Amino acid sequence: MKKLINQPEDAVKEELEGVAAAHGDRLRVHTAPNYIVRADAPVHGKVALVSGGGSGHEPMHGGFVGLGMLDAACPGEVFTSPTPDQVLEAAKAVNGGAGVLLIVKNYSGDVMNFEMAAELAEDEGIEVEQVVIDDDVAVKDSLYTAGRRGVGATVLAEKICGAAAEQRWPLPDVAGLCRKVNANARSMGVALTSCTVPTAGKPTFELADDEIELGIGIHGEPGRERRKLAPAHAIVETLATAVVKDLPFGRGDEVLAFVNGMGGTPLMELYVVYNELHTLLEGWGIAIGRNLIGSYMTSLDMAGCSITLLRLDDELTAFWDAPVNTTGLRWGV
Amino acid sequence: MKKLINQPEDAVKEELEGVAAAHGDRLRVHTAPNYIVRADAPVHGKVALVSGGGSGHEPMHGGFVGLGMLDAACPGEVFTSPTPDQVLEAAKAVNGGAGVLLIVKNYSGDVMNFEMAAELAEDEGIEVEQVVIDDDVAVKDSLYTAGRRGVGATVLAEKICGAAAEQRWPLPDVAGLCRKVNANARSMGVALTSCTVPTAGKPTFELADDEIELGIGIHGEPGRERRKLAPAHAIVETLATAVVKDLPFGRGDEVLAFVNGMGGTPLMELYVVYNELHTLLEGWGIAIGRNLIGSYMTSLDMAGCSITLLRLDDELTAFWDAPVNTTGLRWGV
Amino acid sequence: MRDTVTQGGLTAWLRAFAAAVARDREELTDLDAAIGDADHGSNMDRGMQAVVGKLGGLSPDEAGVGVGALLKTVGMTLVSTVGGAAGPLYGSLFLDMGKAAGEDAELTVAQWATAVEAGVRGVQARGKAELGDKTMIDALAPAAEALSAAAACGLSLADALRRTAEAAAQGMKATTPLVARKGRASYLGERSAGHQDPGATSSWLLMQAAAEALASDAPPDRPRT
Amino acid sequence: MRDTVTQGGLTAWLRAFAAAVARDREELTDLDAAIGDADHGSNMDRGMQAVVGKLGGLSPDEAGVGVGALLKTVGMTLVSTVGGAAGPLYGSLFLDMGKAAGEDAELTVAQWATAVEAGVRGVQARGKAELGDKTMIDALAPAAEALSAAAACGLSLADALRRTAEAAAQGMKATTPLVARKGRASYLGERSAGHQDPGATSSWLLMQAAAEALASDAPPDRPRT
Ligand SMILES: Nc1ncnc2c1ncn2[C@@H]1O[C@H](COP(=O)(O)OP(=O)(O)O)[C@@H](O)[C@H]1O
Ligand SMILES: Nc1ncnc2c1ncn2[C@@H]1O[C@H](COP(=O)(O)OP(=O)(O)O)[C@@H](O)[C@H]1O
Ligand SMILES: [Mg+2]
Ligand SMILES: [Mg+2]
Ligand SMILES: [Mg+2]
Ligand SMILES: [Mg+2]
Repeated sequence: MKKLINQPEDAVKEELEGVAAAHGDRLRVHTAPNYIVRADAPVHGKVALVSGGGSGHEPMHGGFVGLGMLDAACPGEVFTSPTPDQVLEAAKAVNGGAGVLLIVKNYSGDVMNFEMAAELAEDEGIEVEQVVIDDDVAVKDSLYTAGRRGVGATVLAEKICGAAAEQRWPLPDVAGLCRKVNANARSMGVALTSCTVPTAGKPTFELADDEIELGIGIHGEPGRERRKLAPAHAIVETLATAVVKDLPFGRGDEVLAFVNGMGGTPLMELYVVYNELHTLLEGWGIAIGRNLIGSYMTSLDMAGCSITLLRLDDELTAFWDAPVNTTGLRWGV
Repeated sequence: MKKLINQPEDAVKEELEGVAAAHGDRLRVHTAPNYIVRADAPVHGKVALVSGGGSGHEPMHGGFVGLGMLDAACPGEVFTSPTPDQVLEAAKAVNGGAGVLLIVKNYSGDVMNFEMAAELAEDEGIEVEQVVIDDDVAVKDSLYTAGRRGVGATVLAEKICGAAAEQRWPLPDVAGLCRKVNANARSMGVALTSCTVPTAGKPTFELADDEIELGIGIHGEPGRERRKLAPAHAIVETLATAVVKDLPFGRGDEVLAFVNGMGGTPLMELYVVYNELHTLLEGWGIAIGRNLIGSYMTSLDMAGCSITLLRLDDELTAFWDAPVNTTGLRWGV
Repeated sequence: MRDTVTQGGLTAWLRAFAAAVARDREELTDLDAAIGDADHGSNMDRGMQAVVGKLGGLSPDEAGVGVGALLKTVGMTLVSTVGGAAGPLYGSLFLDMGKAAGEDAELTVAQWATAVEAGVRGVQARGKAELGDKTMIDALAPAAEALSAAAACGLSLADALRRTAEAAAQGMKATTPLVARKGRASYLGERSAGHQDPGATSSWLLMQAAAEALASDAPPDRPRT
Repeated sequence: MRDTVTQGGLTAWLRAFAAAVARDREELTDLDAAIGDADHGSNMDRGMQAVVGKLGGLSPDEAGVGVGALLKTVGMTLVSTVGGAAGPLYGSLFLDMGKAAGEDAELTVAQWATAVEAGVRGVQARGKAELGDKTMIDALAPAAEALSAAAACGLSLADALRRTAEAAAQGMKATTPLVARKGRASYLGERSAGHQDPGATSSWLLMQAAAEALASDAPPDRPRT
């Protein structure tokens, strides 16, 4: 394993120290338990957005804390959801009296830990809503499984709901908006290589030099299918077809297209992917109204990408365009 | 070789098509010859900043075109400097009557191609100045070599000079400012893995599982020394010591600290690196006034990072803080 | 050998479990890499190290509280240090065992069986997994059942714990051919078959550690090893 | 076999060089990977493919212009398609050869030698490299010198070109032990020793192609192969 870290067990702790040292002007990093809040928290009268999950997905979620997006992020250990006390303390730190929305990615661990946190927060008199994001079409949704995973839609939901919260929307409405984003977004990813969890010290899975894993999760969970390496246009067509058919997106729809890098894939390739996606969607009569291209939700050093489409309407577009000021996403301020 | 591309020869072309499709609202992408200009170019009465270099370093330079930074970027083939006609046409497209500053990284190819372009532009009556950036301390500067390479300082110079140009500084002054940035900045990088040039199809060099290459160039040029893999604190100490001793930076200096990812290294590790750098500099009495952490000047899929320090004064700090609106760097607008 | 569960026994058990997790950490992570995200070993190790630290740091006062309070402390520690799926699940196991155990200083085999059953029900309430979903429940539920049966037959603590561990081992092994329906492995669908579940494996280690150490009568303040 | 350099000979030469570059593309890139950035093969191949395309696309009018004009077209094409260090350098070589060749329809061996010398001076003016800096100059300069000497002795074109190629080969091989002082390889310092210079290698291919094809009398409009 080759990483720019010290002791594998200390990677998250030292990363957070780095964040604190770098962004003390805009973020407050709390340790034991670990959480990151915007420097001006709590914002009085504003619904507070709290998210979190395992570390290793940076800039998600810590890089999305700030005006117009999250009030707090709770980083767990690498690929391990945060614990209830982290979420509880973060919620207490950012609650501005208008309640707290917990944005949770649909993984058993995340769901259970946030659920326990919500119970504890309610015990302390904080109004809490939870929305579980589950946009990954690679996983068959079924009553008999843990359901679909939460991936790229999380970033979009955090941005859009953050904007609504800045406009002082009340908690049930912000939560409703979050469910709307989730209901209108679908994603799928592909891995060219495995990631390596620092404490594991070796790749989570092995892919031959000519193999890719379709439908990969952001934690290096194996996907649903292993295939031979293919040109970008074939890979993008597979991902985009699965995504488009699932909702389904249709002729005349306007979408936000999010091409996300997995951590080990450079921007150059993401633009090649975007180019293919753009051509495909154009052919299918789906217009790209907005786009986001970059490594915003990573899986450590995994090479690969994911594609997320969100069906836009005027409301979602306006909230997407609203000012945001975080270390990971910034415009309008 | 595993990349999200189609034919290796087409990667740059298709990347540019992706950029054009994604950012048509803010950029114009010209092909044959290839260059990217801000949508509102030429800006009348403003010194135009033109840079460029081989592709494979994204977001540098195309991602830095826009208000407050570059007017045009000329992407060459992967790791191959652009040709004089690209630079000439770009200069003509953005010249707003106040002259053109060419920001050139010190590589034989870049220097010669930009030189030819400058000659051609002057023949066409455009006022041109060139500044060559050479901040890489890994390479011994000597009369008998091609001198030091240009690396991280390029990003900082483009930002800072772009701000001065927006304030309508005249050409000689913007060029002088660019030289000042270069004179006050030093960098050094490390590779954990090689990059793979698409048309070469295999890694440029081989590193054993327990080896790193110190003083790597951003084109996968071998560094000056191969070492055993070491913890982040040891690697950062090596890089920072070389950088600090070279200028030298000293107790009481205030610096901009730029921790740059090489393309295959995720943000998490860059924050671990920043944390080490911050601790070291604090110990040496050097204050970090500003910072930039992320993959802004990449080397395809190489894993590794570089550290750049720029000694700040009020002027440089103010220009750094000035608004910038590009796809790669954005704040204040 | 004692025939009741005491604070001393619990402490010895938890230390033995922590040691087993530390020893098999890489194996647990490898199992999780195959059908999950390669962190179960480090998650459990981090949690059990914290538990052992807590045990060592208990003041004589706290050390003197009942079996139930100790179990609850363990549960809270796991909840706040493990994270992931295993954190709330093992946390619930111990919290609900603790609630059922009450304030007594020691438990009979039957009381212990009742506590374990309550703990396992807690895991199921939290995780909604059924037998056969390829989770830790596949080791825990048969173990709790075997323990209750052993208690009903009046077996000694040592014998009951041995049967419990055997049942957990059976359950753990039985997860291999299953297709996962809960947890991260369920994303794999059919491809999850052919791999032993990591959580069932750590649950077997837990029961195995009980068989080795819970009936021992080491004092609670034995220095950390 | 002709004893003068004609448009037909030039065209055959450039096609032979393009074919050699395409054939040895990977080797050139490998040499560049060792001490540079792994693109010399693809750079030269891209450029020479463009040149060959240009040759095929020349209108009869253009095809009829002098040797000098043809060389300048080649130079401009290389400048605008190769990029990197090799683009301006090979571009200068051909541009300055073209200037020296003037408007004649064919050149004697002596005139050809003068043109090549001018071209090599152009490379040196652009790149500032001296003999021994481990660059293409190490192949080009001895080649130009050998060519001039051969011309002075009145050798036939074919013999002169053979000696030229031999001198280029010597110069190329001599780059191996050198420490680079120009170009990207110079960043390596002492570690650049022990590797043959990629640019010197492509320059040898250029002179080798001349020996094979420049004295041939294929018509300029021979269909592309
Ligand atoms: N809903 C559930 N009910 C019971 N056990 C579960 C459930 N979800 C996951 N598990 C168990 O948790 C184990 C994984 O734990 P761990 O790897 O620590 O957490 P995570 O899956 O969040 O990475 C699985 O092997 C399985 O035994
Ligand atoms: N200043 C120079 N003068 C002469 N030749 C040079 C000079 N710089 C580089 N070269 C030649 O160019 C070759 C490299 O060409 P190429 O790889 O295409 O360009 P780049 O180095 O820009 O990637 C070197 O092997 C060397 O022979
Ligand atoms: Mg996990
Ligand atoms: Mg090059
Ligand atoms: Mg796991
Ligand atoms: Mg090269």
